[in-house]
Amino acid sequence: MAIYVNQETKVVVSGLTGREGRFHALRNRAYGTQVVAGVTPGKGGQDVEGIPVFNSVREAVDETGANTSLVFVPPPFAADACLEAADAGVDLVVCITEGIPARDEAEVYAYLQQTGVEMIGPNCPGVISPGKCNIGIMPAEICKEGSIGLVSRSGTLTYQVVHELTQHGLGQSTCVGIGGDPVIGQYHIDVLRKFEDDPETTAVVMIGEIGGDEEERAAEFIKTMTKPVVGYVAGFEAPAGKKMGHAGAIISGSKGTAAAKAEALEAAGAKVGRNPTEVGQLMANLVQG
Amino acid sequence: MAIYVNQETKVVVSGLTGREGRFHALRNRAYGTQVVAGVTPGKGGQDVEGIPVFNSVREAVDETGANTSLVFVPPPFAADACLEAADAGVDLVVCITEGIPARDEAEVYAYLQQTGVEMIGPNCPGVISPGKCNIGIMPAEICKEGSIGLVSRSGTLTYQVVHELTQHGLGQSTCVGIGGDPVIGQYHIDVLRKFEDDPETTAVVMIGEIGGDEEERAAEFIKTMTKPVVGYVAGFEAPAGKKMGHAGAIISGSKGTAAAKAEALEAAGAKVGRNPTEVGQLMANLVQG
Amino acid sequence: MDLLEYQGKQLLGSVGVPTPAGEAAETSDEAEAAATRIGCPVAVKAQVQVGGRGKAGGIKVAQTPAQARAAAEAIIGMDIKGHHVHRVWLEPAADIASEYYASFTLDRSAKKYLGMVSAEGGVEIETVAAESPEKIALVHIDPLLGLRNFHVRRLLFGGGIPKEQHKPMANVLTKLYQAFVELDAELVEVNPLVVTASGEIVALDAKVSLDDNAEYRHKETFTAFHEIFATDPQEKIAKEKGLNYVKLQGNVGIIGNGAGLVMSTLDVVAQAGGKAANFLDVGGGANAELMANALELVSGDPQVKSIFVNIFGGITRGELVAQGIVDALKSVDIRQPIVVRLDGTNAEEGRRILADNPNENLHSSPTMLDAANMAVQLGA
Amino acid sequence: MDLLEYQGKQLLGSVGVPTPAGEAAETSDEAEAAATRIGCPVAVKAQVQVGGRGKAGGIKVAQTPAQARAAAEAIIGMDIKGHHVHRVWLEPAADIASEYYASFTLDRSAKKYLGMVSAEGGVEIETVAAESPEKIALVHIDPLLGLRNFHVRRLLFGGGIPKEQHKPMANVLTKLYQAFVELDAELVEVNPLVVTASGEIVALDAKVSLDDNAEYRHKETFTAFHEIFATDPQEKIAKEKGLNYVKLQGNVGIIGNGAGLVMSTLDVVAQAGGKAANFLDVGGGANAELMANALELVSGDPQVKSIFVNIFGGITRGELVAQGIVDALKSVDIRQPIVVRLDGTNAEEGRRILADNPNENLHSSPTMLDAANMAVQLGA
Repeated sequence: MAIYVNQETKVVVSGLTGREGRFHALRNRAYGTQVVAGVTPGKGGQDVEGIPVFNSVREAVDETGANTSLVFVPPPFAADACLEAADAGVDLVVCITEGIPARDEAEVYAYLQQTGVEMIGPNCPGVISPGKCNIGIMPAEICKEGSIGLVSRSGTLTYQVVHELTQHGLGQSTCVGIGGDPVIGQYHIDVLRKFEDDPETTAVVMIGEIGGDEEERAAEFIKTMTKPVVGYVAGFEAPAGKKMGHAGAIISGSKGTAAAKAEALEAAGAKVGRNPTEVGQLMANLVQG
Repeated sequence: MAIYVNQETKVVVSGLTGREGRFHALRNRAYGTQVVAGVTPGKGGQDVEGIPVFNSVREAVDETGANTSLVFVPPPFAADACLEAADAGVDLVVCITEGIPARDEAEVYAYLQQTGVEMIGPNCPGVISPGKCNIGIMPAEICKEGSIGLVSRSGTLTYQVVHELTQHGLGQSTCVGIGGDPVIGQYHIDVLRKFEDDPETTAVVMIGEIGGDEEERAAEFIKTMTKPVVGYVAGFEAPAGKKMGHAGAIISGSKGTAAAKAEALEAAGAKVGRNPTEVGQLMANLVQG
Repeated sequence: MDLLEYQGKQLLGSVGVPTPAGEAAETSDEAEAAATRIGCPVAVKAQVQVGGRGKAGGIKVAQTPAQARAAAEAIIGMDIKGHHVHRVWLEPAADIASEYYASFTLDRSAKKYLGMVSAEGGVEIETVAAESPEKIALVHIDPLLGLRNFHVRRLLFGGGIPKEQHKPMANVLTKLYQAFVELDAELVEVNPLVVTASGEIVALDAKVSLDDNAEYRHKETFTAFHEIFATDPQEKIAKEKGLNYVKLQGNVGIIGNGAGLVMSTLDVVAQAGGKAANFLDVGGGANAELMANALELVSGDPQVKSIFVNIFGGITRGELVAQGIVDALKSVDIRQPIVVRLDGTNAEEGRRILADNPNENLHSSPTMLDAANMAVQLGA
Repeated sequence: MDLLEYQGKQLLGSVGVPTPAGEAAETSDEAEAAATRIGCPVAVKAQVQVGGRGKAGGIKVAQTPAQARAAAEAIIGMDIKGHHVHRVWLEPAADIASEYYASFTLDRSAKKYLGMVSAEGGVEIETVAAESPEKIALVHIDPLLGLRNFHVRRLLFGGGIPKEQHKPMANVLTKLYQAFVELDAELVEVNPLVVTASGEIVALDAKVSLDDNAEYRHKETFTAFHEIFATDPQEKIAKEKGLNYVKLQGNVGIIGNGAGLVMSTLDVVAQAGGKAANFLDVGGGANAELMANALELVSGDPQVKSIFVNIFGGITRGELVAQGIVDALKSVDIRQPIVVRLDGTNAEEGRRILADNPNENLHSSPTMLDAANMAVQLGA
């Protein structure tokens, strides 16, 4: 099982012939991920170390049976690549690209919702189900196959926590980097729902950050979960986030501070670590003790 | 049960204060339909023979628990009324208005699909579950409660066939006028699916017309149905429909003629009547013999 | 409304699609003068709302204004698939390097817009579709999302357009789509969309159909183009009176309410051995005046030998229909026998009105089939 | 990018939102001259990227140019919530009949745009929201559907706007929405949106935030407005070098990769009893040059007593980070002790490079917590 990606995942990489796309797609393939196609308009017919390149995602899907899109194209073209992937009928779009305008993201989300396609990101490190499939830029070597689910807005902080877990011998079912942009395909709560339903996941680490009210909304769901959750929130000392004007405060109904978020998680029954090391320790206590 | 509308249906009428809206909404109420609200911007606070009028559908839904929208507003404002109803969270929009531009219809459909709201029409007579609920302009007095489902593009032709059924003593579970416009919310096949799943429906009458390929697509589904279907297609002698240019012929892959449609229905196992009277007779034979 | 070639090109040109400049002419004099102004060689093209002009001899290239005059003389007045040629369009004869096909339309089944592009332009697209469907790119476009770059790329790559043409073609496709949406078109089709020897892209032909329901958003366009079309005089009267009327070839006049029921009525008349003289739908909510107008119109057709009025009341109320018939019989000199079949809302009241106003030409029948039989016999 | 009031008004004005004409001034001379040109009474308003100007004394009405000069003298140079006032905006003092509130923004939770309207304008909208939330209309707008008439009606009726203002207000709302979308704004807020005594609608204040990610679509706007903002000199250098840097108040310099990890590093430093001097994210894929630049920047801050480099390699490769540190130590005169913690991609290779280039100021630590403790102790 695992969530989002597994051994059945067949990836088409938009931007495969670019520097980053090529580097990470080949790394993903080396990990065992089925990277079956690439898309670069005008380069159809070429290949990247044996991975065939197509002019459109539709063509790639038709020819290779790809069911998941991995997007590495630059910001001005990334939204179009996500829309194209959804239109081509993949089940999941993982968008790594950083710097996409929020309007594009909002439009992409609306279209994906309509077509029933799920999205992770944009501006995210990707998703890995250790031992099964790695999509994106996460360093797989720090992961270990196991039963802890992990969801985080941030990339390197995810690595740090995964590292702590692995050092305690705690493997992961799936690690999901959801990204930190204004409109992302999956929020903490969406991923938590999937972990709750995933028979391979026994406990969950949720990593939050200052800003927005997603952690608070996730906390509401954690109250109803049967699986234990260890939380971590970064940003107690961080400079105040970008001001969204008066409108923002009204929408979120949250102060958006790290303290408020940590408090909400604890009130929902999650153990909350003060730093990544403590998160590893708390999870070890939970699972092993 | 019945499909689309039943005793639980609570109707909010957009355009209640207009001549047509008022006339038919009151007729629907007299039949026993729960007509709980009307909407006319600027007339909020008024009432039409006891039916409260609101400025927006959202307000009407919030105040009265309406779950179904009936749209009677003129063509330039009808699409907006349908969008508003979907946005307000009703489950079903029945749009009677004739003459809505196809572009508006296409946009409405796309938004309704996204919001998960079903639509009947536009340019349709409405839907009736005899003895339970009547929404739209169908003359309820010709109907009779029973177990025959009926779906048709056309209004008066529906009345004719219902009349024939009733004269044979064959009551109807639900009669659905889907409308004849380029983009309609429910096609024959959508309605047939619901009849197939409806425990109160034992047999189905499907009335088609020349043009398009909906009847042919419905025929494909009829092959898989467990309930008997009697078909009728109007337009053997009709003047050739409006030309859609070369593009249309390619899309539909159908000649669009009445003969081709009747043939497809027969090939799918449906009995096909040559005229409305024969349809009644065929159904009587099926059900009673 | 199906536009003539040159009308369509004018509209496409107005949103920036490159089209050849030219002139319309209704006489050979006008054609010769136009050819002189435009400069030869010119193409002289019949303007009819139907395809297959070329094969029917409706398009000629003239090397001199005199030849253009001769071509116009030959073409104006032609009958192409039942369409009378009233005018020709003259434009510079193009030096064609390659011919493509491009269109946008609404796909009713998918409930989305559909773009089509093929490098196999200049021939009938149905032929391409039948013989080598892989040479046509078909791309659905969500109406709210609109045409995006990925749609355009799929059309260009899928349609086999050469790479060096992608950039200008993308521009033309974007404008065609814009025209399709902004004009409320049912169809915008350019075939051929040519690349000239000098590398320019030009829409050499255009088929544009506008959505009649959107007339209120495009008053000027509809007004400008409507007057062009010569209509059957009876169809013109019908339109003015709000009646949906189409002339047919039989002798039983038909009046009914609702397109479906009227179509069914035509069929039943045929089954009874007759042939309908027309299709006439009085629509929903017909009143006495509308009924009287309908009777006047149908009885005025010299081919009509009997009239079948088939009404199933819903919004339409039987007593008003009956009153309209009675009124018409008083004010209009109707010589044909009329068979009336009334059902639905207030039908009994209507039948009573008819019974109270006996007329030797007026017959009633309780069922649609019986009424059809009677009308056919009376018209025989 | 948060725009100043007058910049926001200029942008809104460019799409047709009615805004008062006025002038900016950076000196009292300029203000007096501007007041003379505009005509008194004029409002003299501090231009700062923060709310609450009025209460802080940043808005004054002047009856004469001399009063305007005095007002400008008082306001320019003020500090409003930590924002230095560099310039004022002068515009005709409005004769206000009523004050409304209107805004469009993105609701991250709903993943839709959000329109807000209230007849309770002119006061802080948070106050209205807290005390009488029913007086604010909140309407979500699907980004692909866009603002439709029904949304506008819900905003007007729900916000309690008087009926006689519906038509002009609908027009203003449509334009505000257009501005919000076309400018790629994160927020377009007008408070108050006033109706003057003569019945005109005018946007009297405006708060507009633009999406930095969309800068490539609005080069001119960003260029025009960027130069206005005085930035911390170190933040300016950071921006030029592609480093995400924010100055803080502590003495432990922080360099890390990824915003989340850097935030976590600040927290861990605090837990170790220290205080970060800055936030610096070198981002993904940091190379040797970027690392050297980062070290140069942080070490150049006189407040910094020790530096904590916390890298967890993903895209970022450990050996390049190490090489950058070694390079920086050679080329830049760094006096502070540096604690490096390297993990992830090619971390071992990186650690080897550091070990091969010993420097008395360079310390390594295997874990984030130990490294934080060491950096705090070294900086004490």
